[in-house]
This record gives sequence, C-alpha cells and structure tokens, in this order.
Amino acid sequence: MQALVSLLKRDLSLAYRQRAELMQPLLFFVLVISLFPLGVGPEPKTLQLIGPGVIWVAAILSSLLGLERLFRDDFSDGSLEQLILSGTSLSGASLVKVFAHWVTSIFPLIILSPLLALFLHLTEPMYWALLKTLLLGTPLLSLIGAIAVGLTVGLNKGGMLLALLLLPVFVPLLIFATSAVEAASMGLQYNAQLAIIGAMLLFSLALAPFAIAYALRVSQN
Amino acid sequence: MSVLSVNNLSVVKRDRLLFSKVKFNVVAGSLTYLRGVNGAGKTSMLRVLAGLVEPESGEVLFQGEKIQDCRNDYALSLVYFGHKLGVNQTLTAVENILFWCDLHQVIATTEQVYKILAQLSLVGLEDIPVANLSAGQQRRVALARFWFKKNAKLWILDEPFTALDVQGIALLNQQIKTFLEKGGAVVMTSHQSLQIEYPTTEVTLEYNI
Amino acid sequence: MYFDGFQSFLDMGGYGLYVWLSFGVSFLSLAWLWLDSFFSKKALFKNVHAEQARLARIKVASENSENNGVQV
Amino acid sequence: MWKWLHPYAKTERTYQLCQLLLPWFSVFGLFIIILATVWGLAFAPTDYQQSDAYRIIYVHVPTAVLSKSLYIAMAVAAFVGLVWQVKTSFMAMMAFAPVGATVTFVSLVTGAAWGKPMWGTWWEWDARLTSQLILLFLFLGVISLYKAFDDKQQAGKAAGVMAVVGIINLPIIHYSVEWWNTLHQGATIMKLDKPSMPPEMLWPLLLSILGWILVCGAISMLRLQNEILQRDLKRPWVVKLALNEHVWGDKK
Repeated sequence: MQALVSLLKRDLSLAYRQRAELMQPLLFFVLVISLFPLGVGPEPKTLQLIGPGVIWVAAILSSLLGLERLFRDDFSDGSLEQLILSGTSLSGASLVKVFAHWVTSIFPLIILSPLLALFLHLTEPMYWALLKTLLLGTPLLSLIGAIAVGLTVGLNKGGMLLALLLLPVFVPLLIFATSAVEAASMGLQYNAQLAIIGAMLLFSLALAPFAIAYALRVSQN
Repeated sequence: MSVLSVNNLSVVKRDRLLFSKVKFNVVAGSLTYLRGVNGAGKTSMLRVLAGLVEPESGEVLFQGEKIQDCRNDYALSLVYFGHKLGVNQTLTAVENILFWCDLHQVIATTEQVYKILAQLSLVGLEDIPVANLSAGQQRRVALARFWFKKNAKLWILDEPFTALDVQGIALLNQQIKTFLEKGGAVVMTSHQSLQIEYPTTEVTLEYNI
Repeated sequence: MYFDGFQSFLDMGGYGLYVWLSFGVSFLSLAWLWLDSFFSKKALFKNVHAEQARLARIKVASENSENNGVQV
Repeated sequence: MWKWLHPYAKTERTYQLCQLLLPWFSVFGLFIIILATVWGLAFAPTDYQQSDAYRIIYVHVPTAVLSKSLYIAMAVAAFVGLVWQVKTSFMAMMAFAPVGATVTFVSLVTGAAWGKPMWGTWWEWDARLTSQLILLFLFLGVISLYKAFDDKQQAGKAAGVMAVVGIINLPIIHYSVEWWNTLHQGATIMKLDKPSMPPEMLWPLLLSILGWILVCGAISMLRLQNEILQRDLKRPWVVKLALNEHVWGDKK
C-alpha cells in the first residue's frame, strides 16, 4: 500500500514538472471548440444544437492526445520493468497511474468546461448535464484508453493505432453523453443516460485495472 | 535446495526459437555466468528468469516453486538489472532511488542515499535531474539498488559493466563478491571477461538460426 | 466625486458586477504576473546557491579521497 | 566602436540596464495606473448611452492596445534575433510573450464583461473579441513551443520563427474575422465601439494606457532579467550577484 502511495506522489510530482507538456491537450481542446463557431457561424441557435457533440468529440480527441504519455516514459526508461518486478500489485499500480493521469490531464478539461459552454451558448441546464456527463464519462475514457495504451506502448507507432482502437469503443459513451445534454436542453429528465454511463464506468473500474496489468505484462516481451 | 532451478526451458522470440531444453540450477552462494554470442538469447533468458517474459515451454522454479505462483516472495528476494536502467530522466537520482526503495519495501533515508551515492562517486550529482548525467553516471545511479536491498537472495545482471569506468567496475565486483560470500546467488552476462575471483559455473547458449 | 455616495459608487449605475469584475481581473492578473516573475527570480538565485553547495560538496569529497587514497 | 556590443558582456550590461530602469518604471507605472483608475472610475462623468458600464474601457482599451503592441514587440525582437543572431533579443522576446498573453487574456475578460450588458450573454463571437482570442492562442503557441525544447538556444530560434509567422498572419486574421463577422451581421446588434469621448473622459483613458505601458514594461524587464539569469546561471557575474543578493536580503 505504501508503494502505491509513493507511486501516486511520484506521478503527481512528475506531472507538475512536465506541466508545459500537460497544457497541450488542454489548448487543443479549447482551440478545436473555438474553431466551430468560425466554421459554422456565431448564431447561438446553431451553436447550441451542435454544442454537446462538439464538446464531447473534442474531449475524446484531446484525452487521446494525453493518453499517449501515460506509460511512454516509464516503458522507455525501464521503470515499468522495475514496477512489474517489485511485487506491488500491478493492477493497483495501473489504477493509481490512471487516476494520476486523469487528475492531471483530463480533470482540467472539466474545469474549463464552463468557458466552453459559454463559447457555444449552452443554456444553464445543458451545462449541468454536460458537467455530469463529463465527470462520469472522462474516467471511463482514461480507464479504457489505458488498456489500449498498455498494449501499444511497446510499438513506437502507437499514435494513430491508439485512435483506431479506442474511437469505436468510445461510441456508446459519446451517444449517451450527448443525448443526456440534448435532453437537458429540452428540459427533459436525463437520469437514464447518466445511469448507463455510470454503469459503464463502474464496469470498467472493476475490470480495466486487470486488463491494463495484463496488457503491460504482454508488452514486456 | 537450489535458489533457482531451470528445467528444459525453451524460448521463442519473434517466431525464432532462441534456445530449447536448457536445464541448470543456481545454488545459494554461486555465481552463474551466462555465455553466448550476440543473438544467442542471453537477455531473453535473463528476462524469463526474472519473470518478465513467459517461456515457450519449460519452467523456472524459485526455491522449488514456479515463479508465477510465488510472485511476491520472488519479488522480495530478486534484484534485476537489465539493459533499461529503470531510472526516470526527469526525477533526481535521490528521488529515483527513494522511489525504488519504496516500491521494493526497502526502508531508506535520504542520508543513506547520499552516503551510498558518495560511495558510487556521484557526489554533487545527487539532486539534479538524471537527464543531465552521463550514461556511466546514470548506470551508477541504477547500481545503487544493490546497496539497498539487503534481504535479496538472487541478483540477475544483464551486462552491468557497460559504460562503467575501471573504478566503477572494481566497485561493482567488490559488491558482488561480498553478496556471494554472504550466501547470495548471482546470474549474470557480460561481454567483458569476468575479473571476480570466485568459483563460477558457466552456462553456454548455442546460437541457432 | 461623480457619485454621491459610496453605495452608488459600488453600484456603478447597476453595472457594478461587470465593472468590478473587469478591474478585479485586470489587477489580479497584473499582480500574479509580477509575483510570478519576482519569485522565479528568487528561485534562480536559489538555484545558484544550490549549485555552489554542490561544488563545495564535490571539493570536500575530492579532498577526502586524496588524503586517504582512492576510495574503492 | 561596437566593443560594448560584445555578446558576452551584453547580457550582463542588459541586466544592469534593466536593474537601473526597473524601479522607475514600476513606481511611476503603478502610480499612474492607480491615478488613472481612480480618476476614470470615480471622477469621470457617466456616458448617456451606456451609463457607468462604459468605465470598463479604462481597463479594456489599454489591455487591447497593449496586447497587439506586445505581440508586435515580441515579433520585432524575434526578427532581430533571427536576422542579426542577437541572443539577448530572443530573451527579450520570451520576456514579452507571457506579459502579452496575460494582457490579451485580461482584454478578453474585460471585453466580455463589457459586452454582457449589451448582448445579454457573457461571450459573443464579436469580430474584435474573436481576433483577440486568436491572438491569445498565437501567444500561447509561441510560449509552449519555447517550453518544449530543452536547449534554450534552439528554443529561442524556433519560437522566434513562430512569432514572425504570427505577426505576418495577424492582419490576415483580423480582416478575415471582420469579414466573417459582417457575413453573420445578424447575430450582433451593436458593435463594441468606444463611446464618443469628451475630454474629461479621454484624459483618464490616455493616462491609464500610459500606466499600463509602464507596468507591462517593468514586468517585461524583470522577466528579461530572469531569462538572462537563466541563460548565464553558471557565469561568475551571476554567481557574484546571487551571493550579494543573499547577504543584503532582497534589494528590489
């Protein structure tokens, strides 16, 4: 247990030292979203219509950008080998690493979400729905993303392959999240969608760490 | 009872049979020197012994138990030193070592780390990011783990002498010798001839296409 | 003073929130920028001191190894 | 004649020059800003059309003006650095960049806050606000490019090229956004323009612009000193400086 705590501290201090690199997915997120009004026109009505979808697709793409960094350094300098050989539970360590990655690079997206709701003229209820779906959905992105990253960490051309592997898997999340926000725009209840995303999150929370641990062992040889 | 026993082990890498039906034992206090030309599969053998890689067939036993079954005990008594040093470039040497010790349930204080780093003649380089150190210096930082994990029974070293200067090699030889005399087992490969005055059992891997 | 009381000054003709928000953000950003530059200058000087301490440590270590032979 | 321009001495001489000017710029700058703000906020008459909301111009206009001029200053420093291989001007460029980015951010926030009473929403894709937003991205791009390199020498050149590319694109972005805005003119009712300026409103504005220029100049000089110290960390003059600095406690 002490090992996992020091792993978390190490990852957070590493993220702090590389915070310039950490800002990049964030800038990408805001940039992509502010391109849409320039393309589609500034009318609030149209922006509101495409808003939820735009924010969610941008969130998925920018989290893909950030995911690459999850095991890349540890694999290349050998820390991953020492972690596997250290007897600390690899699934526990994977969960800690995914949590540290989520807090440092995807949580800032959520902090920025009010600004983006402004950019796309989302109404108040729509924003709360968006916030809830982001809070429930982005950990899901990290957990499932980490499995694919664990598998492709060995190959140095993981970039596009990662997107190819993960985008299909994120489709259900995208559908339920955007429909929740649209329901909110019409004033309807959206607890059902939230419940489904929540279920997906709990399911992946239970299974993903073991899958990530297995992926990391597989990518060793 | 031998620390490590390997029964007809064969390993395939990238669909090439590196070696097959290899069998040898490592007893406490013994130095096993793995010989073989480049490509004979020395590194892969060590990675299989450490438990990083699954063999094609055969088994590796640690004190009579398959290493996959006793992962925790094996982890507590093994120190592995591979091609990749396992030292993070952004952290400082002290942080790296303290983190390694935490990971391997070894109690270490910063003063001890500074003292050991001084022995490894890394004075003045302890608190700067490892990226600024030379290859040889980074290797010395990685070697510090042998000074810390006191209760280890088995050391696996993969060409530890590369990029080390004469003084570094002497230091490491001394450390290996004292570990062997205290009943530890060492399995290692090295492209330089071994200068450790200690009875060595040799295991040779033939190169087959 | 254009405003008759402090209360109406705060109220800014009903736009108090926007005016004070703008001035607040402006001067907070300036203050942050100044403090950030100021403390990174301090940090740079601290770096120099750490560097000097390192050099001292190296000198001490090399002196020790000279007077008691090469430390194996 | 150019002896003092000898690259090695220049960095130290620039540092001393900044050290000399810094107190004057910051003290006068702060004094003028406070004077102008109090004058503009409390004493200037109200505007018949926008009532007291217009007072935001005493912060919005200086920052808007400064954001563009800081970008130009940065680009000029980059150009000088690239063409005449002057190392210090890359440092000056990197001193201007964060100040410019912050000032652009402030102009965005104040512009949005000023627009709220008129448009009813905090953010409106008005031509000027949009180009300010793109300007902010240009600044952040140059800064993150600089930070991505370990070797500061290389970083300066790369960020310099991006700053020059940015300055060339600035007018193009400005006019295309204007055109884009008129294309969708329906969306914005009233453009964000300055109310007619009787003298007693104009003076505080000019004063606050001067104040902002002085303070931003002071901060840029301080950051230029930091860049110089960062570059010459191991040089004896910096070591001497750091040791005295410690002994007397901090002068500044």
